[in-house]
Amino acid sequence: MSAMDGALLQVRGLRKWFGGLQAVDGVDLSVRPGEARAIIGPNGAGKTTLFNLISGHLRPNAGQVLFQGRDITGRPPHAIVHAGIGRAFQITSIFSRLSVFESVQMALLAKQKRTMSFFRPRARLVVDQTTAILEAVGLGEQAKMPAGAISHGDQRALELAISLAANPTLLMLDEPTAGMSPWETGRTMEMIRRIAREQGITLLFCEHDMEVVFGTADRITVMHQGRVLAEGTTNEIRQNTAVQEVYLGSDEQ
Amino acid sequence: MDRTNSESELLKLDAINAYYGTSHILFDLSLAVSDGEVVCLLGRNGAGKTTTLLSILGLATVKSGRVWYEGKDVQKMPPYRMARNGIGYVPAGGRVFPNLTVRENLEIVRGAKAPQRWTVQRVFDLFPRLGDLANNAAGGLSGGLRQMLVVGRALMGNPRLLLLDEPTEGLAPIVVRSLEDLFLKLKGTGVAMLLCEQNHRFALKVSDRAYLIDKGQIRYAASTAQVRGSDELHRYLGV
Amino acid sequence: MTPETILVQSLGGLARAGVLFMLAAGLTLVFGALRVINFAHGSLYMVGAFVGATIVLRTSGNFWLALIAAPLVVALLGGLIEVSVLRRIYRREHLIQLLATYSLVLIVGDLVRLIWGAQYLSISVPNIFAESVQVAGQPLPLYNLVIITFACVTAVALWALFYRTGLGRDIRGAVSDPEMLGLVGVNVPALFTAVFMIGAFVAGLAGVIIAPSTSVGLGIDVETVVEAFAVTVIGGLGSFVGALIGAVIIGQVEAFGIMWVPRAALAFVFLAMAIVLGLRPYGLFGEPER
Amino acid sequence: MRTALRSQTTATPRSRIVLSAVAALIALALPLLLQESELLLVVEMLVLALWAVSYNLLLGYTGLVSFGHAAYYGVGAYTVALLWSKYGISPLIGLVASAAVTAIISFFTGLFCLRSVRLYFALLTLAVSQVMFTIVFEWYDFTGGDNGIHGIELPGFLSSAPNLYFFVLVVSVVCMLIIKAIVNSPFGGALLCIRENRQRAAFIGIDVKRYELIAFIISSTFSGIAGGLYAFYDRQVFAGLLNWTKSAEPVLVSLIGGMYSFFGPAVGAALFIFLNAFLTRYTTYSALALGALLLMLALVFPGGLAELASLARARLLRRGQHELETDETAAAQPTASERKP
Amino acid sequence: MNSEHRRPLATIAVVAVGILILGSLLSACQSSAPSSQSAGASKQGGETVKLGMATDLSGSAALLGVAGVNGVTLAVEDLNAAGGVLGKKIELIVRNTEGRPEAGTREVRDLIQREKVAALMGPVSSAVGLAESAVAKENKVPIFLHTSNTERLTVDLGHPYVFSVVPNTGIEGRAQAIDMAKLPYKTYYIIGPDYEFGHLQANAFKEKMKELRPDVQFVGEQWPKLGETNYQSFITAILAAKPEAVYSNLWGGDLVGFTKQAKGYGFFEKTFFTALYDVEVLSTLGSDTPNGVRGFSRAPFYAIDNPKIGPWVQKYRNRFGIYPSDWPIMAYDAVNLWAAGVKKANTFEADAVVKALEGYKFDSLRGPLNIRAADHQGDVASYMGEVGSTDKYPFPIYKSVRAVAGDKAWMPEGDIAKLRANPRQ
Repeated sequence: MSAMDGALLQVRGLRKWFGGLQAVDGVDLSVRPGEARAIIGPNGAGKTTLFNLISGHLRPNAGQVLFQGRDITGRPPHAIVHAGIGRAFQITSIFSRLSVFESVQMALLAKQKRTMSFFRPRARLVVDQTTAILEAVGLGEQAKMPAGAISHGDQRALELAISLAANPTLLMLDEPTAGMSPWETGRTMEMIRRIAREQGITLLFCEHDMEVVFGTADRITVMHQGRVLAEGTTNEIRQNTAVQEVYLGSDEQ
Repeated sequence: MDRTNSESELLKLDAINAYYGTSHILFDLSLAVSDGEVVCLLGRNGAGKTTTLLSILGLATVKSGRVWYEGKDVQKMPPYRMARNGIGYVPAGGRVFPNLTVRENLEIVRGAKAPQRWTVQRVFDLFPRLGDLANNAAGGLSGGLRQMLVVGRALMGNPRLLLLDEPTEGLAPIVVRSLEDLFLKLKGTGVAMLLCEQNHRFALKVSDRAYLIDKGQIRYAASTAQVRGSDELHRYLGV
Repeated sequence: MTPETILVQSLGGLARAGVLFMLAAGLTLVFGALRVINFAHGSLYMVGAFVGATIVLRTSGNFWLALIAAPLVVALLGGLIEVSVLRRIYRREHLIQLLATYSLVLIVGDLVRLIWGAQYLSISVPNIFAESVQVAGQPLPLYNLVIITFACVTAVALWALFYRTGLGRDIRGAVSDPEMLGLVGVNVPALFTAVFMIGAFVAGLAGVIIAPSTSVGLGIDVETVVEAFAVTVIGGLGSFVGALIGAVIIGQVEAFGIMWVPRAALAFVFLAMAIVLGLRPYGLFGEPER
Repeated sequence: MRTALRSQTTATPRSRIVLSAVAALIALALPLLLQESELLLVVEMLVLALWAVSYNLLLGYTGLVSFGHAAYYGVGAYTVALLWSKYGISPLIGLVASAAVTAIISFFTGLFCLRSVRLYFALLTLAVSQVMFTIVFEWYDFTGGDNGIHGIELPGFLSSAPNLYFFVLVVSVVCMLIIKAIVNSPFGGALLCIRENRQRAAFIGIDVKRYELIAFIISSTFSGIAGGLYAFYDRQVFAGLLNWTKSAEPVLVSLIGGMYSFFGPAVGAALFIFLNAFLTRYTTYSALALGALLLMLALVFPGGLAELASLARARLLRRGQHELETDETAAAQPTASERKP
Repeated sequence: MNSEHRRPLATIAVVAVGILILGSLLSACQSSAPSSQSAGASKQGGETVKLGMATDLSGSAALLGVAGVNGVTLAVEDLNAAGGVLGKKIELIVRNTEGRPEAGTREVRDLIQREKVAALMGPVSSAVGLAESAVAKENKVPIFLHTSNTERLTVDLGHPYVFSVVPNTGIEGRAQAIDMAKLPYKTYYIIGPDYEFGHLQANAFKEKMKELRPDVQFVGEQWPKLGETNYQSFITAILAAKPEAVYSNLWGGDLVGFTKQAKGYGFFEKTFFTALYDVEVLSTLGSDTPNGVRGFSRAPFYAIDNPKIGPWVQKYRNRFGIYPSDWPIMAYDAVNLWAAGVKKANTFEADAVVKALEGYKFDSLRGPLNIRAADHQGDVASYMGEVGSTDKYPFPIYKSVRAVAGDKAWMPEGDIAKLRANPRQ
């Protein structure tokens, strides 16, 4: 199957239900190479479930996920990583007792399929690449610290570094600035934009902070109750009354 | 420490810095609720509303600052003592005891001693539909009924102060309107409330004062009249 | 194999199931509410049997006093253990909890030896139960039926405790959401102590009940807890109904397994466990760990 | 902070070399210093140390709790004993075979047990190991039942205690170094990732189940070698080697020594054997003493001796740095203890 | 834990191992100066001679272990009161194996090499016994078995330094067959504890029975695990097979449990039953003892026909406040056998003692014993009888006591050589 209308990621009619709850209820999504796409929506809109379906953590009940024209629906997470989709998680998913350096180094080795090596000391492997990534995200100084002991903002940067180590074509970010101080938020988003630009990475992220969303995204997809409510440029979304209603509460008067 | 809180200040947060795990969530946050006053805390998802409530209840790590209730520092107080001292908590997402019946969810409460005590019957009078389902498992209730149940459960503790975490989330407009009436009625009985909300239309209708919170900091504090229609409201809540 | 044999064999299995259920109920209760795997549950059972037998021997046969007093002693011991040990490890990982309760097995085992010596004790079945009854033309020990009845009564009493009392309501609340329970004003630490004491009481009761039909000696703690543990796992940790069904399954598997493949008697319990977990990774009525 | 780091990285290798040399010297001198019974006690420590270190590859490095590792230890011991008693094969070849046999068996049992996760995985390993125990226990014609196989004859050069000691020393140290190399390899790093966060490990591209299975096999294989060495040490095997009470040993020993340090379990093993041998000499209530010790460990030092050691080290460091009295190092103080996981 | 953190731990580990080793080293230096290998019994200096005993003082066999230690203690006290052996006072060192063979190995090795004991008294469990015997053989120190009794100890794995004054599984099983061959029963069922003693002893019984009574059929076997508390299903399974007689070597607490549970099924009315009802079991069972059931045991004091036993029982009761079970009697004999050997050899030297005892006529509490040279087994009798209550003792005893002499039931010498060449494993 050829890549339709040049889309990098194509999601078609994706559905997922938990018991009786329709968490994702027929979502279509098309992300072009090189764009920065934000997914927003109130709590419970289905953003996280959608992410989990794309990255292989959950299997959809119906629908398809195509990446670079290839069907990756329901593949296991490690296969999807090797296909070129990286994912950065919220805070709890780092390797807290590994050092910052080791965390990124292991991600590099895993991506390069070099982890089935039993006797080479890993300390000397991919040192330069690791250092480069750590420098890029501003963690060069902290390389030896245990990942669990660095500040929250730095952990988010580490999370990003681990995802970047997979050399992804598409990077999915799950609330990249959650829990950050305003200063860290600015710094982090600037860094993400810069790296994505430099390495030609397509971004797909969900975020609550509207400053971040409107400052970073090229296009925005708004989800509500498991469906896509609207999609468009930042300006289009800002002026969409349906979106405003979802966010500010419907005015019955 | 200073006990200069005026008598009317029922709850006072004094420059608290709160953490959840290693992440710093609240930055020098201060707010106050007077006796019988309804105050809302407005902000988007992830702004720090829930952490504010958890800090009061001693469930988040507060590394600096103090929380005063009835003029006492409550940082070391075990949760059940807080409940028995009149703090009622309405958690987000209809956090009922799913494997207990509706009635048991109410009866399980050990609250404060108060002259006018709440009883199961009074709660059922307030929410007749709950009364109809008294012996059903709470886990099977719809979102709206769960919300009523957690409110009713908090009332069963005869609270002097209610902490509410997004009570309208996911509720149909008609249910939200009935909650509006309820809260206004409760306000009449002299219960103080700290109401965390994203739905400012609802919150501003029932509150005396409002705080706007964003990224763990109070950005704006004013009376409801001032807040309504202000630029800040749009900036911190809208799109 | 005649129908009579099947009936007799399954009744014997049911008596075993009764005792196993009484132990598994306590294990599963403690796991459900406190989230602790109490390896020392068998030790409580052993203490119950020793205290019960001692009371009977000292009072020249007062079984009824033992039936009340011994479980109370065990419940007190349980309370002591909860307050001094378990309370400090609720937030720790399972492995540390197991280490702590395993060390309690060692400690209690040696304390029992210190108090009672290596001697095994034996008490007689109380006179009114000492008869045999005729079932399908075969004499059966009446006391077996007493054990089965007692297990049923315990099951009903526990059910009533859970579903008909305020304490039971609180316990069920703790099973689903202990944090919220504290926030509605329930003294959760005290509740946990009570839960553990109830589990200990039932274990002590099982110890007294079993004493007349066997010898009370060192080693019955581990011998029994391993099987009770398997019952709990097969039923699904935390599930009361699971404990009941699991006990019946193990009781019957042992009863008929011994008949057909006597040499594999040691493995029945574990084979059953491996098969059930292989098919249902969380046991019959269990839920994934939270 | 930087100063502290630098001083660590430069000082440690030198002290390590010195310490390794001292340890090697002591190891070489032991047969001269100790009586045979004490030397054999050290042999016992080495065997358990190897077993514990291989077990800890699973427990401490992969985050998998197995309650049935005695099965592989026992199978290793029985492989040596049975090859000798049934086919007259030299125990030296038997030792190699014990690795192969446990590797094959653990492939199948691991495949089965890893269907479950966490607590239920642990319980499945227990169930499977008890079934294996029953087979060994009941198969009188082949395994000799509960009393097992006695009087295994070792090759002539191993008949003296010092030679046996050196043999076990070399085998166990080489095996531990291999495990250490695995721990430090990319594969070991992948295991650490799995231990820390299974889900995230999958999302950096690691096939978690496959790695867990391989770790299970490696761990079981070295446990098998440890069991084989036990047959060398005791010259007898018995069914109890596979029983669940035996399975508790590597778990206890790893927890005593500290499961997050590589040699922690080895130190725990030495202490465990030492306590076992000496407690029983002074009291018949050794279980009481051991229980009290374990309870204290669980309540006060859940990190085991390693935690104790790092606390002591932090204190030592603090004192040393006070003498330096530079503000920079003083400022770095709290991090040393904060870094404790 | 990060890499930076792990490194110092390795250092600490090395240091800790060093300290431990130094610790054991120091304790070694304390006890005595280094000496050459196999410094066994030969180098005795000073006023005392040491006797070692590593036995099961905790675990399922603890009761027997404690009783055995009582017997040994009494024997040592008696010998010392009489001036010791060869003028030397005996010092008894007791160790606990907790019923674990590996602990048996370790403790016995330590007793021999550090404590330099002149001889060893055996443990309870035969698994531990085999482990200890192997070390004794290696170090050439005599070991005297009084409770653990697998035939493999003296036969298959027998060696010059092992002696036994307990009826081994072969003697015991065959003796029962000899006595029971007179009974009319044709179908037998077997139930025994699932470990070596149970299996070997029952096998000896079966083989002898088949030899004496070719018409007897064995219709089934059950092997509950040692320490089992629930026998319901075993009992019903046996009854379903409708055997005329049931032969059992269940013992101790297990037998108590079995008996109590079987009673309710009318078991003892439906089938003939015999098992190891010793003083211990009978006094525990008390009124729960089935009347007329056939019991057998190794040394029931009231059944022994020897003038020495009466005063000895009195002495034992004065010392420990209880009636002696089988175990202290045999343990007492074991110590005295060793002392007799030393006296005859006029040295503590192991090889001389061994030589002195081969074919020795030993005057035991149970009467004269012949220590056979081929396997160092005493021709000890097995006792049996029908259980009934008595006024003389506070527990039921055997009525119509019979004893089968050891030399009628022990293994023919020819078979010993065969089994030594090709052991049962």
